[in-house]
Amino acid sequence: MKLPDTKEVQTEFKPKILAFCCNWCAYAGADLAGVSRFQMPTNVRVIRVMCSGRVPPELVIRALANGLDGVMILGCHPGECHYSEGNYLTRRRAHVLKRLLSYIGIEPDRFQLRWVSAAEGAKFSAVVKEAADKITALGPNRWGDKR
Amino acid sequence: MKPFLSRDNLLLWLKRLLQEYTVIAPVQAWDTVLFQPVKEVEEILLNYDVSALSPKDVFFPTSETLFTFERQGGRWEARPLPEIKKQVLFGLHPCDAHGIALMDVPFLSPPADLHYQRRREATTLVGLACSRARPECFCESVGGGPQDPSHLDVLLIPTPQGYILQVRTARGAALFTGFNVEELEIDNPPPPVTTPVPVAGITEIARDTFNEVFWERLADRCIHCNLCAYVCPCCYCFDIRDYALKGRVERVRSWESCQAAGFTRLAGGYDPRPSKGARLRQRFFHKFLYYPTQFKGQVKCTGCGRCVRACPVNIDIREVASEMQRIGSRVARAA
Amino acid sequence: MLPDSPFLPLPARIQEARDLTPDVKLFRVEIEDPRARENFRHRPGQFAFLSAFGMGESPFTFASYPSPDGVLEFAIRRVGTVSSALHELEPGEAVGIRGPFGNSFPLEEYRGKNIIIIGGGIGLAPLRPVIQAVLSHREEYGELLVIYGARTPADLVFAHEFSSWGEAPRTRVELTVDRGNGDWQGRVALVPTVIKELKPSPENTITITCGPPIMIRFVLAELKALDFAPMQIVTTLESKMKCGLGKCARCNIGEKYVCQDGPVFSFSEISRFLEQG
Amino acid sequence: MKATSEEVKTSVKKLFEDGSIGHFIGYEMGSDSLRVTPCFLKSGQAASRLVWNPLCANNLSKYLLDFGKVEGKVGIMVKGCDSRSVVELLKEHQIDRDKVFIVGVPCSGIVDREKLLAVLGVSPGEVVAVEDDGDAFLVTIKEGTRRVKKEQVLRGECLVCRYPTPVIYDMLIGEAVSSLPWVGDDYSSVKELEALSSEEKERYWSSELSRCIRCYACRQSCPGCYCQQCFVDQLDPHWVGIKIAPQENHQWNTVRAFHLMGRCIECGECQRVCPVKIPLMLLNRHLLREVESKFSFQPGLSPETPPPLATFKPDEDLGI
Repeated sequence: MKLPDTKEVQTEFKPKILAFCCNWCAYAGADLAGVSRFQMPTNVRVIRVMCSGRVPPELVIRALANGLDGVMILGCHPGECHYSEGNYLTRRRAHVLKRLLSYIGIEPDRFQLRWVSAAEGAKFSAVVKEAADKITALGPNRWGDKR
Repeated sequence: MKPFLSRDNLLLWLKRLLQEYTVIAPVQAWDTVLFQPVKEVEEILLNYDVSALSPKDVFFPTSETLFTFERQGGRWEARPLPEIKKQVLFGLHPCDAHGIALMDVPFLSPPADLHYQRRREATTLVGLACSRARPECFCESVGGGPQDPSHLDVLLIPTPQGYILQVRTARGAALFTGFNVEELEIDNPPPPVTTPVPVAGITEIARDTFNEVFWERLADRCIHCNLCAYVCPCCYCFDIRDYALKGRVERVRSWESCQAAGFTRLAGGYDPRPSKGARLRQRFFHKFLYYPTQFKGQVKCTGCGRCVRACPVNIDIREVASEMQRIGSRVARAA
Repeated sequence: MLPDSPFLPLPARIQEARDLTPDVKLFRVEIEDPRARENFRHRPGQFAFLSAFGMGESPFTFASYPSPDGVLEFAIRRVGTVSSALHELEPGEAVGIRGPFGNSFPLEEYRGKNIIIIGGGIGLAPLRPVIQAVLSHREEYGELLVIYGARTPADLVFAHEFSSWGEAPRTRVELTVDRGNGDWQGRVALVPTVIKELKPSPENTITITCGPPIMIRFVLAELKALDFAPMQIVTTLESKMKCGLGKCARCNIGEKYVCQDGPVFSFSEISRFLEQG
Repeated sequence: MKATSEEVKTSVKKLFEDGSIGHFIGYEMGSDSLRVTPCFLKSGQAASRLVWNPLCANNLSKYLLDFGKVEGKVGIMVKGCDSRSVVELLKEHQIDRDKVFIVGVPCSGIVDREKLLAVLGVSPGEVVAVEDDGDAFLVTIKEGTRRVKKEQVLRGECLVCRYPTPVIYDMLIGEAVSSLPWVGDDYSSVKELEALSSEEKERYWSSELSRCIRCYACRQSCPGCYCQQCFVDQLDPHWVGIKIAPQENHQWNTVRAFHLMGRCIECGECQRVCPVKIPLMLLNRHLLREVESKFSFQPGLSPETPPPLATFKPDEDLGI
């Protein structure tokens, strides 16, 4: 019995990923990535927020509970936040949320907080691509298949 | 001579049932007892005191989709309801069967609630008489009893040798076709005795206690946790809301408790029952006055004692009933 | 098989949605199936549940006397989730309707009597069917006095019909607002003060009141001061409802269920209510 | 337990008489000998109803929110854990410190009613009284008395309690209890669960949360949950629906745990009231351990230290 090539099996599963991008850095980085034609996974939906600090845990938890396979928050590098403290607070919140999610069975890679500045178009597409690959490897979100 | 089932025969009979019916029975869930569909007979608890929640959710589920509407040609068409497979609710005590009977009145009186009715018609009730009474039990004070078969298709009365079998309806008998039931000369074990609670005549005097400050003081400690309504075998208030999904709308009905903060709040924000005391009074008045008046029947309480066990601040319906009677007689004397 | 549950709404369509005030729209709703439309007979004072699919359903009183073409009218203020969802719908869109529910104004008993309609804000909508009933059988009733107030002139609903009501024989329309504005020439006063000013006589008269609870309380005081007997003071009460069928037991005021024993009550009944809503 | 009901009665009576309090929130015996219920006193004479025994499980501090507008001070009886929720309420400006007179009662363990009945093998009606007796509970039953080792019948939270003596009080009745002898490595059950694989953890919690009927009793009993409108009751945005399904149950229990992160003081009321006995403390204590190790913060110890998520250190490394 020919074992299906894991690559081929995986390509069928297209994870649905949400990326909250802060307006000042990550979103600008996304634009730059698009303008400079960096290759980007198509199954990542970007939502622009004014600051990474604007993303409440309820949004992340609701997305995962409704079957999304992964959620990312992309903010400015610490110290570069347009509102000076937004990303510091997000960093603590995201750390605890990631720990809580992994404690109840959501693999840590499904929720990622990354720093992308406005000038890092390449990093944006690299970060998003890396996340998409990791999430694809994890398979569908087990919370989702109970609907 | 009485129809009789030894313990092994009972298990044999239950195994047979499992092939044909979905069997819902009391099972151990972490360190509490709940009614759940069972896969093997061994899971069934045959000697439990009282379950955390009553089996009312077999007929009035914690939440159910009443309709699924689909958009067809600019109109919302309701899809036919999924079929309900025949099932057996096994091991409920007489007080829980009494609770179901109390819910039958509002739900089945015309225009009947189709969703409740379909489940009722698809389910056979096989009860288990109580061999022990907990201090909170007072079924005998509200027209029930530890061995009361009146709202059941079949009643099993546990004895040291096995189970006395009382088949009361055709639907109950249908469960035993082709199954040999022994006969035994045995008399019913003495039923456990429950502590009496002064519920008799409470409907007549309830009105006099309405404006008493007792309700506000009683509600001081109430934290409105909704448990009394959720664990009660005959509380049936519900909420209905829509779920908007892709091209599909689900109209969902779920449990709701009269103790919840927004229970009577209107869209504009006006709430005719804002105070804690008024909300708590509504619970006991619906049980002791409104339900008996609306349906000319007995009080809406089965004496199972779950609300006494569940209440985190020990608001005890037995004490409320005695206080209401005391106030009632005081008012009567004064009049 | 289609579920014949009492909770299943009849498919219907919004024929027209007209702004009466900044936050109130008049919806003309038509039931799709002609046969269902035929035997959907409602009486003034009754209500129905309107479904905004995807948001939910809410009870609304009929705002019109039954018309031959079977089109039903509802005046809905945008105040909650379902009413806001209905306000978003365009004419032609599908809604659901369930009913008619509740008792109705006993118009036969009012024959030959003078009728006083006292409305506050959106409260005029449930009373409009009574006005239309009286005007279409004018000779069967005595004097018709409509006392209607709203917060501001822009909040007066059915303003386009006041003149036609006023011109009908033996009919008077008294308008008032809590706060007037630039071009408002009419009275600026609260509805209860207008009653005190007009001093209607309780002789062979029925008063029907509907409005915010605070207004009903003060109107009741004024009418009692004018020696109106409780039997002569009728109102229609509002309560949070989910079924309309006397099943879900949540719309009760004391032992009365607003969805079945009401929503129309006379004050002789209300005064015996346990719970003063 | 050291302090006895008598000491509490006389102290509170004196507080009423010398005018230091106008109201008092305490415990009185309930509707049977194994139940205690909160009581609200307005006078010294009523102090005779007060009791202090190993059945006083309720955390009374949330009632302080109802006494915001009364004139005069409000007295309240607090155990070690309850006092920490008073600290949290002060830190979050929900109560005014000089309107509250805190009567601290050092605690050495509260009985779990069901465990006691199981260990004694008696029906509830036969138990007459339960008193503290050092390392065991002295239980008077109809036919005499029985001594039961505390560890066998203590509530889950008391088995891991590190703060038996109130951390804040205006008056302390009975000597302070520095630590409880049976408290060892108090995060063992949490570590056990943390060691499982994602799939096992998901299966465990999905099965536990499948029993949730969303009665929200955990919210109503928690001193940390006092929002005017809880996010589950919001219709716009409509976070959580009314369906009792994995989707909603996961959302409710996860967000509730997150909202208590760095605020939960382990009083265990949520797990005590849960009708279907979901191990909510196992969820809350994981976050407690996380906050303690990562931000070296423990909730409910001092009203001045800001909550962990409201502060930050610019250069802290959280692996992100």
